[in-house]
Amino acid sequence: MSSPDTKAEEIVEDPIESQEELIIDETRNAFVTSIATDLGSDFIDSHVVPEIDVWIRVTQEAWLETAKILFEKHEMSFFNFLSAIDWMPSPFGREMDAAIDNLDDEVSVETEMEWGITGGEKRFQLLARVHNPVTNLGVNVKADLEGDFPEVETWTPVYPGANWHEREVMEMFGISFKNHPNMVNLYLPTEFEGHPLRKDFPLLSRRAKPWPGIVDVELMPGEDDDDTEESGEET
Amino acid sequence: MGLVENGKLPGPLTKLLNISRKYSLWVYQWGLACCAIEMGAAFASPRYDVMRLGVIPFPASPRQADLVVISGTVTDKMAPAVRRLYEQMPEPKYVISMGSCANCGGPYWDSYSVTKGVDQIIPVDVYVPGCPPRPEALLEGIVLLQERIASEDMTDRWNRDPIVVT
Amino acid sequence: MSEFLRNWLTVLIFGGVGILLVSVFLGLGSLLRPSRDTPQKRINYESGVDPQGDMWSQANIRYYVFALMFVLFDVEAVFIFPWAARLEVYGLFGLVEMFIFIFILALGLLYAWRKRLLRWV
Amino acid sequence: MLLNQFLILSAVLFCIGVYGVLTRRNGVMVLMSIELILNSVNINLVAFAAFREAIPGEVFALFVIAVAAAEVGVGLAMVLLLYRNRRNIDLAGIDSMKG
Amino acid sequence: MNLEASTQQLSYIANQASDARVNIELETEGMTLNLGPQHPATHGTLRIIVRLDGEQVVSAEPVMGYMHRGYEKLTEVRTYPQVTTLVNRIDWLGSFANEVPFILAAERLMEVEAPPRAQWIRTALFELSRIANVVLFLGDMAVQLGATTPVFYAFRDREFVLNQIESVTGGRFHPNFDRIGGIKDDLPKGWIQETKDVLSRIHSFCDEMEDLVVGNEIFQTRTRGIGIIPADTGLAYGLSGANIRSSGVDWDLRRDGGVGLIHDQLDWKVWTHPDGDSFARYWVRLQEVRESCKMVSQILDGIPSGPIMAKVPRIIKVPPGEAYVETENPLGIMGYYIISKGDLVPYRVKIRSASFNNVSITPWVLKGVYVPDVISILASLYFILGDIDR
Amino acid sequence: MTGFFLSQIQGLDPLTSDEVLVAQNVFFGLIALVMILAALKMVTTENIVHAALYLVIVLAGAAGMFILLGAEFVAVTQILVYIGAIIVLFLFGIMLTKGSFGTEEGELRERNRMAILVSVLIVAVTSGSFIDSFRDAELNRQAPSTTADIGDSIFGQFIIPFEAISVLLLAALIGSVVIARRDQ
Amino acid sequence: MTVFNLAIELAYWQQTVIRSILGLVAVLLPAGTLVYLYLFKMMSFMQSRLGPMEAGPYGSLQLLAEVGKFLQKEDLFPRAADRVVFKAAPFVVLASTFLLVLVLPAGPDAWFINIDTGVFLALAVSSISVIGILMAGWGSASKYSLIGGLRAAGQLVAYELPLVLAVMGVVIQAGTLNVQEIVLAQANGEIFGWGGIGNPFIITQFLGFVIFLIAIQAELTQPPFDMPVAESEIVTGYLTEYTGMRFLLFFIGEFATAGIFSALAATFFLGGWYIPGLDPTSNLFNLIGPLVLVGKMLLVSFLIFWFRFTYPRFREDQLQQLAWKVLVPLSLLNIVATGVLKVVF
Repeated sequence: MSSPDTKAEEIVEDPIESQEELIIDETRNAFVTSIATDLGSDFIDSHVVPEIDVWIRVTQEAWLETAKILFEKHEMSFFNFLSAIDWMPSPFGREMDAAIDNLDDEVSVETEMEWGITGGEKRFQLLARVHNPVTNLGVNVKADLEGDFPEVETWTPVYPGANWHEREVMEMFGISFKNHPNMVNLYLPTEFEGHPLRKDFPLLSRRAKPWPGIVDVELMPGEDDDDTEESGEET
Repeated sequence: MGLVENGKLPGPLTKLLNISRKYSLWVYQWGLACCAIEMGAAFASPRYDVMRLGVIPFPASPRQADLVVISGTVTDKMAPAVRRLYEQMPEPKYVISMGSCANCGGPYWDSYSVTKGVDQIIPVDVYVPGCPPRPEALLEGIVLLQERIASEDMTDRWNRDPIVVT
Repeated sequence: MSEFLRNWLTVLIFGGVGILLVSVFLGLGSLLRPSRDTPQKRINYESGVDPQGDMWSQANIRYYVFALMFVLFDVEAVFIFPWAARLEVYGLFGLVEMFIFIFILALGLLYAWRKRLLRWV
Repeated sequence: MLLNQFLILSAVLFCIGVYGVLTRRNGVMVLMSIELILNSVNINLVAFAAFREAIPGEVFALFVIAVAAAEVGVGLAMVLLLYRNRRNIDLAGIDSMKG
Repeated sequence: MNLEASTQQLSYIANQASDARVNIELETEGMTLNLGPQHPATHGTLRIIVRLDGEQVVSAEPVMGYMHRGYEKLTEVRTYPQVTTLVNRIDWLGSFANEVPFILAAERLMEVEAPPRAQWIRTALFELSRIANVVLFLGDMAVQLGATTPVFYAFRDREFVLNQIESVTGGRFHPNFDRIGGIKDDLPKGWIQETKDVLSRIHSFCDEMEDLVVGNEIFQTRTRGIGIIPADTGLAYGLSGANIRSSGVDWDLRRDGGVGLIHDQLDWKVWTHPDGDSFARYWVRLQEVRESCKMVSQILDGIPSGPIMAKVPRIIKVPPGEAYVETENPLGIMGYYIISKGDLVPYRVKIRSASFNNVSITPWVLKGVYVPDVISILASLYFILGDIDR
Repeated sequence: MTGFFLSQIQGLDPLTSDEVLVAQNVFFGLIALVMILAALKMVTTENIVHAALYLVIVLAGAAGMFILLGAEFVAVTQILVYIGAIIVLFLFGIMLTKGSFGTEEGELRERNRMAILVSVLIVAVTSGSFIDSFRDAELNRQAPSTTADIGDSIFGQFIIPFEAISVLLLAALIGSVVIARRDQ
Repeated sequence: MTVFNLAIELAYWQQTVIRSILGLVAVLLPAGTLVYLYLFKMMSFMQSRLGPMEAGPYGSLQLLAEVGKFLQKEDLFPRAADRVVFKAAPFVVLASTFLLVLVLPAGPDAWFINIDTGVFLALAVSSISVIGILMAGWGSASKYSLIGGLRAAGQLVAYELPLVLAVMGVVIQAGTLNVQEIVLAQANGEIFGWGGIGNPFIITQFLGFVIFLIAIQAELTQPPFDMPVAESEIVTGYLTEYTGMRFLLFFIGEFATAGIFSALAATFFLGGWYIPGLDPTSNLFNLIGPLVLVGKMLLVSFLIFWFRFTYPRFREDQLQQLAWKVLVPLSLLNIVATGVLKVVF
């Protein structure tokens, strides 16, 4: 059988070690430049963590186009995952949070939307990751989606593996995909109402019965400070 | 006719029948979640070897099973199938609820898709706590069930009100 | 003749004993067993969901071909048995006759083989 | 035992077979009725063999069984062909299928 | 349970009854066969609706969600240390391995690094949980193909691995041992020697399987050439782990990923197989168990001394940011995409689980095979329901 | 009837031929009754699988008849080939042509009457002629035929038909394979 | 020995009653022995477990518990099922088993029937169970059952043929179809003029023995030929819908048939009730013959169960190919070779 030696040489070094100095990541920067040129005005933003990871953000219209470029030009043949993010702050404030009985004074109900490292301005952001198994370069692709029940092109023609991921996103976030072969619920019963991963989906059990939260243990002298999570199972 | 049912059997015979039920518990081979592996360990691992106790893990169809171990999380999507599994087993049948999830929802007590306890849909004879319970705990549960079967009054069992799930 | 018929009467009786055994077991069972009939119980088992589609659906045509070949070779076997039991008497002549018989049928097997019927297509 | 017992039994079976062939339109049923007829013939053959204390009758019965096996094989194959082309095995409509 | 919740509960159950009747329209001559949710072949509760023509599969449609427990939502209401309790239960056979990428992602956001000893112990446990996981596969695949005995040997020898995991972590099944910035405890006394004995047991188990299963002619005829997945198709569906390596793709995150574990300091080999069939998947996994044993014994010999926890605050708040970390878990690539807003709880956690992608190829790969091969292929793809349904 | 059972209770020694005769007649009556009933059910039942199972009963009855006639080899052949093989072939054939389990009503009534008429006519004519020609012809076989007898007959007198059978079987195999092939 | 002489001078009805009782024993005893000894104990030992231990010493009363339990189980049949066919199937299967046990001789005078066509009858009745299985599969109106029934029937007919043809070599050598005479031929036979151990046909018919073993393995639907009841594919095949007593009867039938087939193999190839060094006509064999036969039966069924616990299962088409491409040609070859040798020597 084949051996690991046949592998291409450009494997990145241990990222954690190289994180100390400020290094310029040639590969990723080149990649970002290349894809920005290809996409033109549809390319919005990018973020590179040197030697570790790269994010790009494209417009909703160029979503499928991006996949094609990534697949064909950059040989990102490995489909990793596809998901979405709901940036809207939970309308329930901290009620749903585990920390409800452990509020520090600075924690307050947030009202403003706040986006991740590549920014954004819409409620939903689509997030996908593809990978090139040869050069071992992975890229996170994001796109802002318009509206409360957005619709976007499907990736299945390029990555057949996106099929189930898109179904999952559909049922979890209510984002539908154009031209998807089988747009039905994946996990939940068809009659399930609501989209659980939206921030405004309430966990009813929690409302009925408050979460015991972190049991704030007084530290014994000399005790390690890592045993604060024992309360998960006893309900 | 069901002589067992109307309790017209002489005592020693009832005892005999109870004992034979006790030592011949065919258990349905089906696991739900994490606990299924511990159940599998109890069934298949030479260290635990549940067959010693006369629990025979042969049947793959509920039609031949006497005992079902609900081992793991029951989700709302799964619940009708679990219910049907129970329905399709022939009487007399026993249920062991294994693990926190099957008992009460366990770590998923606040999930939107998990049934909080299998006893909401089917009657349970023995609860085995743990997340997951060790195989020894399941063995303990089976032994408890066997003790219960050995001294069971079938007439009482048959004439008990059926558990209604609306 | 009477010895012969008695032997076969025994055959009949044994068939009867078999059926009797089943009946006795089932009878005993029906004395003891409970009956708690619910509609769900009477639904076919199909991995815990409602049965879908036609229960008695079409079988694979392969089965027919194999059964057909079995029938024909079975008939062959019927003719081999008396030959086998009396081979000493028939000697070389019987041997040759049977070889021709087996050979012709083996041709059938060969035909099916060559036509790739023995594969599961 | 009388020879006639067997002959009449076989006649009755034969007629039931004929009735089946005439009334049933299902191809498989027709074949089964033919089996019935062949069986009645066999009973006849063996009865005569016993009557004459001669073996050839029995050997002929064996041959009839062999022929029946071949007949069923081919007959069922034809029924299958019919079924594949027409999705039923109703022989009544077969005359409409010319060529 | 209050009224609202119980009404919701009951309506789910009622709705589900109708959902169980999911019928794929297409009333052809064929037969629709349900494998699952109560079916021994589906490792639990996967349901596969296969449409048959005779015994040949015309189309196969997996229906999942019978084990969907809502991890991604629940992580949003658990603090970071509490999340490990949950994610333990995703791939329940190699529980410890589930914690590692999550902890690594959180560490990356917090910009802490576990001390070397912790990393070594982590890697040892990571590989032990791989052994515990894949050993069971080696037996289970045989039992799916009808050989009853190997699974008993698998359970027998797996017990010893679990013992070792238990004696370090205290949890036989769901250790919940990894911490942000290190691990919970140090190794107990005598553990290293015991583990070496266990490893030799596992080695002999592998040899046994090589004889009993791989060397068996019937096993070979049942698996060779069955369920062939070409490399590009596999990649496009996102197959990972041994599934893709047995299609000839030489890609292993333990070697190529370069995150937080110390695989790059060990001497081992990535096995691939050019065939991409069920047999290759079994064979590659068998070799990987051996490689894992090799790795663990090297770790046992070279484990450095030092602290096991980095300096982290008692109440963990992760700084705002996004991070994605994936590791080569027993089932394939498992990754966590964590979005933090600086709270006690993650804002969003996307769990990229291996089996979900691995199983998503089933409609493609099952087309045109025979019913017995469905079993062989499903078994060789090796999925765990919790890992699919999360 | 009682005579028959009494005859069974007596000792091991060979029965007198009268006793054998009584026993044979009793069994003949029983088997014939079962056969005719099963045959009637077979041609009238609407479920083809049931029909095939009734055919099994008829065939088993025929085997019994062969035994009564002392033709052991033919009887066992009947079981092996007919019950063990041809019925299985029938059952496969039925399951291959599903959807035909239904009823076949319609304009059958007319044909039904005709068929009954024809059948009864044939029974009447043949039975009449049988009774006329064989009247009280006794079957008085003393010993059952043996396998050796059958073999000697086949490999002596009937060697050509025997070889012809092999050709017939080959032809049937090839013919039905050609007909039933899926792809063409 | 007078007892035995007496026994054979009983009236027919007395003999028949005795035979029926012995027949019941001959069916149920092997079934029970095989289930307990092999299915429970040997399997467990091979899998480094203990097997049933609690019910009685070493779990020896386990079988009684099983019967007692199954007696109390509810009797169900699916609404869609064909009731009559569904209920009649176990009768057919068990009747086939009982007819099969008939031909086994257990001593010079200890036989159930002694007919001219014994071998032929055994093979004929063994094929009746196919109908029972098809009835079970079709009558259940369940897909798993139907597929299982069809698979079982396809498999049983495919392996019936090697079974029949493999015995042919024995018949040629013994020159008779009578089972008792086959045993005597082995007892009185000589190997190149040396009659020390008789001539058990396994020596000359080793190929036939192997084919016969493979064929009975398949006839019994034991692994590696257990596709009809493959639980990881079609749940329990044609048994899927059977509950309680009816299931147990199928179970008994399966294991009783296993025992009887093993005994047949022992009779055809290993000398049956005979052990070398004793006079085969001696009355002693009426006493020890059954024990010898059971011993040999256990030996052969050990092989069957050993394979059962060791091998994975074939696929349906591989099974058919094995039957038609390997076993049938080989057994035809065996017939030809045996015939030639018989005529030449």
